[in-house]
Amino acid sequence: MAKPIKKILNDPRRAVHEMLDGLVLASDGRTRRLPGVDAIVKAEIPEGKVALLIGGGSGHEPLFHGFIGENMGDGAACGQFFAAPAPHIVYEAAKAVHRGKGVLFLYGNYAGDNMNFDIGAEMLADEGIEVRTLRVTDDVAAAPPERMHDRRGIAGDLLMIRVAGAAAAHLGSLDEVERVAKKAMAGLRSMGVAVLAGSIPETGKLTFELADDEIEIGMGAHGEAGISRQKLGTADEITDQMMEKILADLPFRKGDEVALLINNLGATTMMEMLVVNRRIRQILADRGITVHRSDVGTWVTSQEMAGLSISLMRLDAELKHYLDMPSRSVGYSSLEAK
Amino acid sequence: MAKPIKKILNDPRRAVHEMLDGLVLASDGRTRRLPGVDAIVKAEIPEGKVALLIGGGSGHEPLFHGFIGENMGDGAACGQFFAAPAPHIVYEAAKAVHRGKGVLFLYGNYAGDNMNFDIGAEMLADEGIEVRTLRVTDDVAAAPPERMHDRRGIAGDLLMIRVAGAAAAHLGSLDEVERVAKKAMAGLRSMGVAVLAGSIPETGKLTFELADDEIEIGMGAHGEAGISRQKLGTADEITDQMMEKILADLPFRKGDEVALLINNLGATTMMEMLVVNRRIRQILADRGITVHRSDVGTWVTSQEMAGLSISLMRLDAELKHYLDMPSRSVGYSSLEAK
Amino acid sequence: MRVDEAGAALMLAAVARAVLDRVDDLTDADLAIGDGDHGIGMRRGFEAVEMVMEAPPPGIDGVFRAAGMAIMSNTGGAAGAVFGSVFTAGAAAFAMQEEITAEGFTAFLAAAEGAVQRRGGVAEGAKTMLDALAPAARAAAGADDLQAATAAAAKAALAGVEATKAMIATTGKARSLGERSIGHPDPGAISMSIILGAMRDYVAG
Amino acid sequence: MRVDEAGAALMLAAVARAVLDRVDDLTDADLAIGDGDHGIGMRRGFEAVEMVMEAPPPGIDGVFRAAGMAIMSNTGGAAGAVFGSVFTAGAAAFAMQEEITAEGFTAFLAAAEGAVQRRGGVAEGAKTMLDALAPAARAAAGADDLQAATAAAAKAALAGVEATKAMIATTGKARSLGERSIGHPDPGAISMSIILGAMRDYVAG
Ligand SMILES: Nc1ncnc2c1ncn2[C@@H]1O[C@H](COP(=O)(O)OP(=O)(O)O)[C@@H](O)[C@H]1O
Ligand SMILES: Nc1ncnc2c1ncn2[C@@H]1O[C@H](COP(=O)(O)OP(=O)(O)O)[C@@H](O)[C@H]1O
Ligand SMILES: [Mg+2]
Ligand SMILES: [Mg+2]
Ligand SMILES: [Mg+2]
Ligand SMILES: [Mg+2]
Repeated sequence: MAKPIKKILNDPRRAVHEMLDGLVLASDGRTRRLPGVDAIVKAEIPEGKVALLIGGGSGHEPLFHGFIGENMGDGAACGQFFAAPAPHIVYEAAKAVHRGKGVLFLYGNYAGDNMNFDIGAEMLADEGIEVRTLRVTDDVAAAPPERMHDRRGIAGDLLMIRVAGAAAAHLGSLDEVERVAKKAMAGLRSMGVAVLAGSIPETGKLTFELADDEIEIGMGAHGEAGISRQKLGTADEITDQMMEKILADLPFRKGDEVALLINNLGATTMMEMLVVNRRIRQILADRGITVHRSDVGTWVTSQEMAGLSISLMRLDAELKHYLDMPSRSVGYSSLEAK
Repeated sequence: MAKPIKKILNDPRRAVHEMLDGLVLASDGRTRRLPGVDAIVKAEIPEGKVALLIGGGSGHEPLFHGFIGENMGDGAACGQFFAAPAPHIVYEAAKAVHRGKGVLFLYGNYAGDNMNFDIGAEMLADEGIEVRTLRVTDDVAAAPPERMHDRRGIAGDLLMIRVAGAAAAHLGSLDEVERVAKKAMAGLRSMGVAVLAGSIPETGKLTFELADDEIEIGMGAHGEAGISRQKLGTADEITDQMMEKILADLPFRKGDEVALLINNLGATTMMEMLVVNRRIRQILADRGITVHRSDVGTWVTSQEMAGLSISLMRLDAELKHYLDMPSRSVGYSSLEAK
Repeated sequence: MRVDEAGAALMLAAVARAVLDRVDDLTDADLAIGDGDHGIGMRRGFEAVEMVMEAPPPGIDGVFRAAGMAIMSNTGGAAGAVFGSVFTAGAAAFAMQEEITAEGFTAFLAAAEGAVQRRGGVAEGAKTMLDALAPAARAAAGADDLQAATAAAAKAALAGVEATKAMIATTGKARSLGERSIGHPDPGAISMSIILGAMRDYVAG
Repeated sequence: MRVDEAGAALMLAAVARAVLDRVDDLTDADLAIGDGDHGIGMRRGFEAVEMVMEAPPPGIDGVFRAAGMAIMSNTGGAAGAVFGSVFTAGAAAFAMQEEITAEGFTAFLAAAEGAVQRRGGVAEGAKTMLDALAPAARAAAGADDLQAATAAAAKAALAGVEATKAMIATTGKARSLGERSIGHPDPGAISMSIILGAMRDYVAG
């Protein structure tokens, strides 16, 4: 494609390193970087706390490293762009956040992440550190419900990190944190729509091609194929189509209470997300589904990809309790009581 | 330019209306819309509170209507895309937020905004409602220091809304709120750089043209001309050039404490902002300037324009006090203690 | 043509249609030196004028004031304030008048000019619609009849548009361009000349 | 050519250069059905291999293990884990060996295949590098000498790459494409065949 990739960067091969340095500086003392390893950890983690380790490929900022903080991740193992972190990064990050109560690994379900985090977990097991793994599989476009283990993790990551982060900060055992996180995952469904492609800085190539009047419903966070390539259409048509698929999948039912997340894949305007939100709310109201709380913003991106995703998480009293806790981090809510 | 404008919208002429509906829904009860008027106001405003009215043209989301909430604006008067709100919107919004202690108008310094807000203020004066006006003039690229009144308001709007919002929530008189806001404005300087153009939904036309290897330093939030159109260059070079200009303008001096804001003009990745942050911190450290707190995110945009801006606000103990208060809104920090 | 109360409404409806016909040109002119929204802003304003003129309030001044309010409330931006003021402030010139005379029309332009100047805080030469409006007001003064007055005003406004090409903008969005604004006409000046041209055409019948 | 401890390091340096020469092809193959990062990932991994081979640790198994660790720590993604495993797990086949024999090479491929299968959790036919590695392991078995073994392996791997074109991906980023992945070769399989081709060329001298 002819479009040149114009980015404000120095050497693209050093972009992840420089970005992580910039992130730690932006955290104003709330995070630190592990020396010589692409991992970000919380500056202060109390003894006896269950640790939450998140991570994955870079290029989805503010995910993951931007979500280290109060009631969020304790540490993030960071890979290069769109590439799972190597096992030693996982291992070092986990060691750095472990406080004697075990570590929950929480990350998106991709072959590369699964393998690298698993190798890291085996290295930790050799040292007697207990690790549990929860893979985010919220993308309903990736596979039918009976092949849940083939589903990708997309924007639902944020809700999972918030629930698991708050649970890990307040519950005393890895068992309990895992139980809460699994329950959250069981009720989480997402789907995206892509309008324009993003690129990886080092290759400078767009990761897919879309005609000038085309969109792709269900496209994955790295440009993986979705379920329908079609003409642009109106916001209401697109929203209806996505909501239909998301709601039918769990399925969400009358009386359900949900957390709603509308996520910018990168270059989409907030205006578009708000127009979509308006339609989502009409649909949910029609179906008797209540929104307990909502987030509309830029959380899980795919570089300069344009498009958005919709996530719904079914809540019960316990999940609401954790989701209502104030999560704070550079990428989610920079506010910190000074 | 050939690039088609692909946006997820219904009728572009109704986009502002639908967006405002979507925003109120996203606020989960914390804001409401004035019936029949494009204005958003906080759901609950206590009697006897000094009111803060913000506003301007739409298309810069989450500014302005996304910044209505605790320790932020009490109301926002919203225009169409890139067009100041009509006087009756200003008037109605001000009436809706007034609680007997007067209203501070805070908005960006543009001829259209100035005239429309002034007409609104005159209508309010006729009814005995006291209005003070503070125009944000943070863009150092817009005019030399001796023509401060010719400077545009850009991303510094966010810092001003946070300081003035917190002051208006905690100080008892319009005089005092105005004094604090003026002090904040006196120490605020910003500048942007544009990499790709944005468009207005209804015209579908890019607001300026840049060659594939060109950027414009100092470009305004609506595509107004900056101070230098040049080849792309590295992040460090661009940052050095912008910081040179910003620092020299006030000037910021050794020993100063500042708030730092790195703002996404729309389609730029957080990676780029963090790489720039790394360089900014080096420069500030070299000059002996301390960062009290920082925000890196998408606050004041220009539709899908790519690029970023840097803002610095010089702080004293009083300004720190207000800036450290937790601002909460759909667009800034969606967290609300439930 | 004699322009009475009903005629005033027909005239302003014709003005609205003339502006609406040129929306794309106004957009392009504003894209060149401003932010590209002048055309759609004027469309919002003058679509509202068109509607109001279907059931206008009484009095020529009422007709003009209603047009001004419609522009002021629907256009937004700098144009909404200045073109709104042209009609709301200018309307006073027609108070108690049965028809629009050359003197009334001249007084309308003079009042409009004063209002814009006060509101916008700039003089002629700043590359605004004032550079079409002010020469038009001068040209209309002393004309024998309404036809001559509107013709002179429209002609002067068009010349004013031409003159804005040589000016450096010192207000509005174009100000940032400085010397680079030279060579382009001011979008608001174009609008002003469209408005006066449509008045001339209506009066000419 | 006889491949001793020093030769093993030279061979893996040659492998690294071969991979680095093909980075753009790997990127393009991954752009077609994956996320477009396979080329740059392999570059990170095999640049590290090149460096390590300048001062390799003792023993042929040490050389291979060091290569595997370099790949595992620097590549990232699925490729880092599977190609890392090829060398770290395969290295055991060379323990206590003075030179790489046909048997040793065959045992290396078998061990690599087993490790990848365990780690990746997929069998042949899923459109992965295993579809180049597994046929290569079978083809090398029973060869008379190292030259024949590497030649047979490289040939089988290349045929495996061809065969992946007809497969539907059931793992990795390409899985989402389903039937639309047909017609494209698997990027990791291409890498595997480049690696084995470079080994054959090195052994052929
Ligand atoms: N201070 C001013 N006084 C008079 N007219 C002005 C002033 N500023 C701008 N204008 C007029 O407004 C026009 C721009 O209108 P428009 O594009 O609708 O508004 P905006 O500049 O807010 O985008 C300019 O071409 C100019 O004629
Ligand atoms: N489960 C798996 N088992 C074996 N190999 C795999 C598996 N998943 C992916 N691969 C291999 O990895 C290659 C992709 O590598 P790469 O692009 O570097 O990683 P990623 O898929 O994480 O972007 C695929 O072409 C395939 O050969
Ligand atoms: Mg990848
Ligand atoms: Mg405008
Ligand atoms: Mg304009
Ligand atoms: Mg890949």
